[in-house]
Amino acid sequence: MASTMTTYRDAVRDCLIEEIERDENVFLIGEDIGRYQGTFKVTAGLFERFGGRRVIDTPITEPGFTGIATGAAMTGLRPIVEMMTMSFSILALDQIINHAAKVHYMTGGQAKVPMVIRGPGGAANQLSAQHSHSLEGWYAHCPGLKVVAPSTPACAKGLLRSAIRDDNPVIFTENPGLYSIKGEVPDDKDFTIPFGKARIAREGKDLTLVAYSRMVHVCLAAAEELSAEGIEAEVVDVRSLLPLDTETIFGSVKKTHRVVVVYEDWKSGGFGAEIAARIGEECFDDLDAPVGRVGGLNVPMPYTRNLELECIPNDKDVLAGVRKLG
Amino acid sequence: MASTMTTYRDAVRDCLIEEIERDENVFLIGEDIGRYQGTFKVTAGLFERFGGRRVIDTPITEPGFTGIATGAAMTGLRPIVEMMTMSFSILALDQIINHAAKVHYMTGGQAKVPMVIRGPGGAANQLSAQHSHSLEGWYAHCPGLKVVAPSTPACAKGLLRSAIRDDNPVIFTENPGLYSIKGEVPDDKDFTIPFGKARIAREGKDLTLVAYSRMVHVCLAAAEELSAEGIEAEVVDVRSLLPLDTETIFGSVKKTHRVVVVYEDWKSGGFGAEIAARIGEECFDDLDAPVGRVGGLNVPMPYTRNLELECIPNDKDVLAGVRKLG
Amino acid sequence: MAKQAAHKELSATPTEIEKYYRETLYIRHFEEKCNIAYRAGKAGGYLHVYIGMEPLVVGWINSIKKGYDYVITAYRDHGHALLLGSDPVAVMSEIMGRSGGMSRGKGGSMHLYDLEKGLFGGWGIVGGHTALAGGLAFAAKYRGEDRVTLCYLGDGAANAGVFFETLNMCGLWDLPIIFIIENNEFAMGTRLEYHAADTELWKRGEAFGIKSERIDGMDTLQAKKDAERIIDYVRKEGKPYVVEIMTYRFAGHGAADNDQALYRTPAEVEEHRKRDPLILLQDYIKRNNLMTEEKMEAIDSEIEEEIDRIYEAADASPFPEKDEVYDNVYTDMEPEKGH
Amino acid sequence: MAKQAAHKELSATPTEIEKYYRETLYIRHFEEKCNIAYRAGKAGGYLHVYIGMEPLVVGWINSIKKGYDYVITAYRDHGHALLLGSDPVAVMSEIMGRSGGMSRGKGGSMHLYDLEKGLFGGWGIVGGHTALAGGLAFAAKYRGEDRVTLCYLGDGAANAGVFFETLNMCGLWDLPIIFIIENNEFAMGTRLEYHAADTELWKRGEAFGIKSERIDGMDTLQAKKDAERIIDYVRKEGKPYVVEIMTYRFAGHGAADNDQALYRTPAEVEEHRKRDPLILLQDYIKRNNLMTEEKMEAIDSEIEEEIDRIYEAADASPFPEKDEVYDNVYTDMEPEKGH
Ligand SMILES: Cc1ncc(C[n+]2csc(CCOP(=O)(O)OP(=O)(O)O)c2C)c(N)n1
Ligand SMILES: Cc1ncc(C[n+]2csc(CCOP(=O)(O)OP(=O)(O)O)c2C)c(N)n1
Ligand SMILES: [Mg+2]
Ligand SMILES: [Mg+2]
Repeated sequence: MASTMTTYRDAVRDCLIEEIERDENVFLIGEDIGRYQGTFKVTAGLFERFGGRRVIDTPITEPGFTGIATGAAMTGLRPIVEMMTMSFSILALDQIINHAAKVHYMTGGQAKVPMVIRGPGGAANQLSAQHSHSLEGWYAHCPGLKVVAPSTPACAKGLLRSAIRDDNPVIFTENPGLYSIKGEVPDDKDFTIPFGKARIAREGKDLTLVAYSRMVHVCLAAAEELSAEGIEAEVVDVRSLLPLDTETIFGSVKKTHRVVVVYEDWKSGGFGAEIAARIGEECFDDLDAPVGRVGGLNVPMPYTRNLELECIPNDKDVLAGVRKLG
Repeated sequence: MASTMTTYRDAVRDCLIEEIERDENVFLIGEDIGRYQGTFKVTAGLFERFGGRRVIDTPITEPGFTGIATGAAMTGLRPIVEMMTMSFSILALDQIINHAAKVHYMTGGQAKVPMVIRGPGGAANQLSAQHSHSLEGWYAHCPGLKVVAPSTPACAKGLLRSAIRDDNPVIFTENPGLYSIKGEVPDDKDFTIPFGKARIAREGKDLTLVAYSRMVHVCLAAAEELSAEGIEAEVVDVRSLLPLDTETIFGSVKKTHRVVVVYEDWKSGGFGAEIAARIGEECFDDLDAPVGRVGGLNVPMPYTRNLELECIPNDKDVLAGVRKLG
Repeated sequence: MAKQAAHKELSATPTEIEKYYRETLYIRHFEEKCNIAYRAGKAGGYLHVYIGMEPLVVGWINSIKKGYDYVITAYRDHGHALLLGSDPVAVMSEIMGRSGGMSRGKGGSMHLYDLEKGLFGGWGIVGGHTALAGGLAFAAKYRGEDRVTLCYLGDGAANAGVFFETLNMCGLWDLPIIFIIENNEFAMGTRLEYHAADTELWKRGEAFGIKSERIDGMDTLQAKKDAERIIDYVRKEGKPYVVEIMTYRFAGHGAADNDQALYRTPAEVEEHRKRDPLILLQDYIKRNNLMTEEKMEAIDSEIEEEIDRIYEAADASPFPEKDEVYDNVYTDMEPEKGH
Repeated sequence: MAKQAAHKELSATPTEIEKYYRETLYIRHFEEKCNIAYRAGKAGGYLHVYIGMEPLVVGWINSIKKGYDYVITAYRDHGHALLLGSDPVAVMSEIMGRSGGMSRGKGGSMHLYDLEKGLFGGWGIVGGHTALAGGLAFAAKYRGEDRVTLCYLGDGAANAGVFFETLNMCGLWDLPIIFIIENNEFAMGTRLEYHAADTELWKRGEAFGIKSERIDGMDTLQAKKDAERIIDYVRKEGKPYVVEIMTYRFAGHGAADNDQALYRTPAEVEEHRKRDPLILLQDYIKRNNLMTEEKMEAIDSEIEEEIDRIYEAADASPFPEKDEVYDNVYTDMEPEKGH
């Protein structure tokens, strides 16, 4: 299958372009995504290319424009909402989880909300406490939503296309640290990756590392260091938190008997706890050690760089988590 | 210590009265809590008794009045915010987790937010999908907040007083199903229960049931049924989710070697997952069976009663969870 | 003379008048039946009736293109569904949580939806639906259709932040929507004066350059005329409109509101009763002798009996099957099952 | 003649004028230094300067009771801290993330706080702080104090729902607060016309019965006069006020905004430069020959050097210790530690 070396940013952008061209019902809406090209430039050139009908700049009103997108979706349009950063989606949570996620159920199936909410989640670089949230765990707790967090350009494109073509509201979290990474991305304009299918990012027999989004790369780095010590870690890229591919996760754990779940979100109460709890329930007899977890520090994100770096898990923290298994 | 038989509702109400009288800085703010006496009548008579300066009716603006309370708290006042139902606090989440919970950190300790946010959390009776949320798990995920969920009148009074006198924002979740239960409550106007101390609601040697709020009573009922079969379950009433008293929880598990965590919130991603994950990590060698979980069904709350009852865990569901441990 | 005067006053044909009279009675009896059902334990949760506010639907929903235009409101939504032509048995069944309900019992009284008839809910979060309404109007404009969206909201909801955010975008983007503020003078137990800094809520539209006005909502015929005028403007101009309609809530906030003395006096209610929409209609009919007393009473009991039949039919509908609890969470998959 | 004209025009004493001139220069040079620090990698994250908007703090903060009245704003907050009397080295240190910072490096440029001086932030969620501001004013009234709260917000923030919710409660409860809408014509890359249905933002206060007006924000002396008048009114009447101040953002949105061509032309900026507050002040001083060219330049370089010293002092401050990461999460306990 023909493919092209592409950045994560362009993989997302290309998919947006292809789907806008493919389906008249698809449009983009968000803050500074048009004339300003998007704060992270993911929508660069799209306003010029498709005009203000398909690429809509909004006032700074996350609850308002998320609700407007939801209402439009209820009539069959397919809005793609950009949150300038996922942190701001907190303001729209009521619209997202109480309206968009529930109306299909409350209507007994009459209404559908084919909407994607996308944007960078997690810490960037010194954006401080109010701009550095990882919210995918909260969303993955809400029935009615689907939640994906791709780690590579190819996954980003394949999962975004699935999200845009999905008839349910989908939370698509990118990560500021991933936009510039490169990878081969299939050219096929219908290339999709189904939800609920995890990816083995690295094969290994001694230990399993479970992660999603940018933490997959942190785990891969840690795996290389472990390999130097003769420990072969398997890295499972969850990709989709809701639905969650427990089959692949459990399969790896049953093979390696030791596992550490890694996530950037605050450790306590993060979605990694759910993954760990499920492994503990279903793989009890296969585990040679407790299910380990490595998460972000339980503090608001500090501004100054040295403290910020303390908060975000890195390869050394993953290694420490592995060592703790004993 | 002298005590009086009191309902959960009056325990909360009495504490509000005592603290309003004790501290000039304490005031109540919320929707229909004054002239209308509060939808669940927790503030009955307080407007007449203390007037509109101490008991404030607000417009329907959760973000606005929560922010106003937070700003007032930053000057040293001690607001007690009533959410008519905790479900509506979703609208104020940005104010709560991004402002109230973080300002102490962002100011490097300059600002304090001595505020309590209280109200009924969880399902009542056919209030449907938008009014039946259990949000304590989300709050317990946020550094800067403290989160308590008392199950008895005495706990409600002792923990609420601690919350009001605490210099940090505290989420105090009640439960619609608990307001009318009765129990002995100490008369002492300074009776407090410290945060981070779980309570052994029932002693047992064969199995541990971990729960909070109304689910403690569901577990106690299940424990009685188990007892009839000769299985003595210990019921740990967590009481405070953040800080969490893992010492007591682990202590019980190390004694019984089998545990089921029970919570009303959606099972997947609920705070029970965090509790289960911690037990799995710290009690690995003490467990004779996987850490079991019993949670609410992963669906928006349906209106009709028979389906609603399907969603909320009851004693039979707890028994089923216990049996699954094998 | 009288005839002439009558003729002058007459602003609708006798057939129309009879239609409005029947529809008003229909809603009135339906809502009374709902309250009875609630007290009988046949309906649960929160249930809010439209008694006294009928002209807001009789006047307005009769002025739109039913099934083409969009209608959305909060939880006080029975009248909207009935006038849009939803099957009344399905409406009552939903309120009673039965499988014959519009949402098979999953929504209940607060969450009535009939998308085919143009009813987009039925929402429980005060103010939250106003943004969705903006989205309905946005979609009509996006598709180049001349659909008008009617968004009903209460006086209390008119304080919610998301409403203002939506007003701004509707004004900014010229969306064809009418925000109907049902000013019934109370937000639950809180009187208008205690929740709104300026009690003239229509002004809130003006701040966004939106045509806005306040009108009376007790006189059905007047409501109809205003509705036609405003809907026509919005459809032609493709611009938003804010209309504050002065009405009154004769019932309690909801069926569970059992102490109205906390926020109003019987005298106040009596005063407003003088302009009860049903009474105004009856007076009008008599004044212009459009019907005999006998016929009016006959219609009344005819409708009352019809509502009884609807109730019986709804009550005969079974509750949903237990395993339906997992249906409709997603369009294409099931959630993780079990406790 | 010229003298008299000058005298007529003169609305502040020479000492005052010199003070404003020095403060304007101080902020101007401080902000330029911040941009330099940012480009040098000495400051990170988002950093937003006040260049061109100085009269909004020089005119207003000099008109309040410093340390008694409350001031709160968003992330464009350096000027507010400096004029309230915060230690400039602590301000610069915070911007550079050092332990000498007001928040020991935990807040950064967007989150400056100095509660003792009456500065309550420094907030990053657009519009979010307006509700907190209402709370500050609420507290003053609750305690029966005559403190006034100044709440600054941008034109873009004036669209946020929580702002309207707060306006309503401030009007409803007569809270002593002034909402200063810094209308610099842009919300990041979005021009006023593209984000506000009615670009006269002051009208948004009127809908809530709040005294509201729009004034010029480039002429420092005019700003001072308006500030005195309005602050005096609010302190005496104990009522809220909305003032929309027309200003202009000469710098990019933030230090990271490197392509202003996306939303404005150099010509537009040049046009506004004619009314650059610093230039207006300089012209005024010359016109009324209050200082010699030499003195003006001397002051300029004196301040520039002072800013350099401040920068050096801040740069000498160490970064916080690693374990401080756990401090200040709670007043009385530590969070769960470790990864
Ligand atoms: C966000 C939110 N807050 C509070 C409530 C509880 N509540 C339900 S109805 C209501 C009063 C609404 O009054 P109004 O908007 O005037 O509508 P009316 O009931 O008069 O038709 C309140 C406070 C809610 N449903 N949603
Ligand atoms: C809720 C929220 N949405 C989006 C942003 C990103 N953002 C930061 S500043 C800004 C523009 C604000 O413009 P304005 O209020 O006019 O203030 P100015 O920058 O002009 O001073 C935006 C969109 C944010 N910080 N918070
Ligand atoms: Mg009302
Ligand atoms: Mg601006």
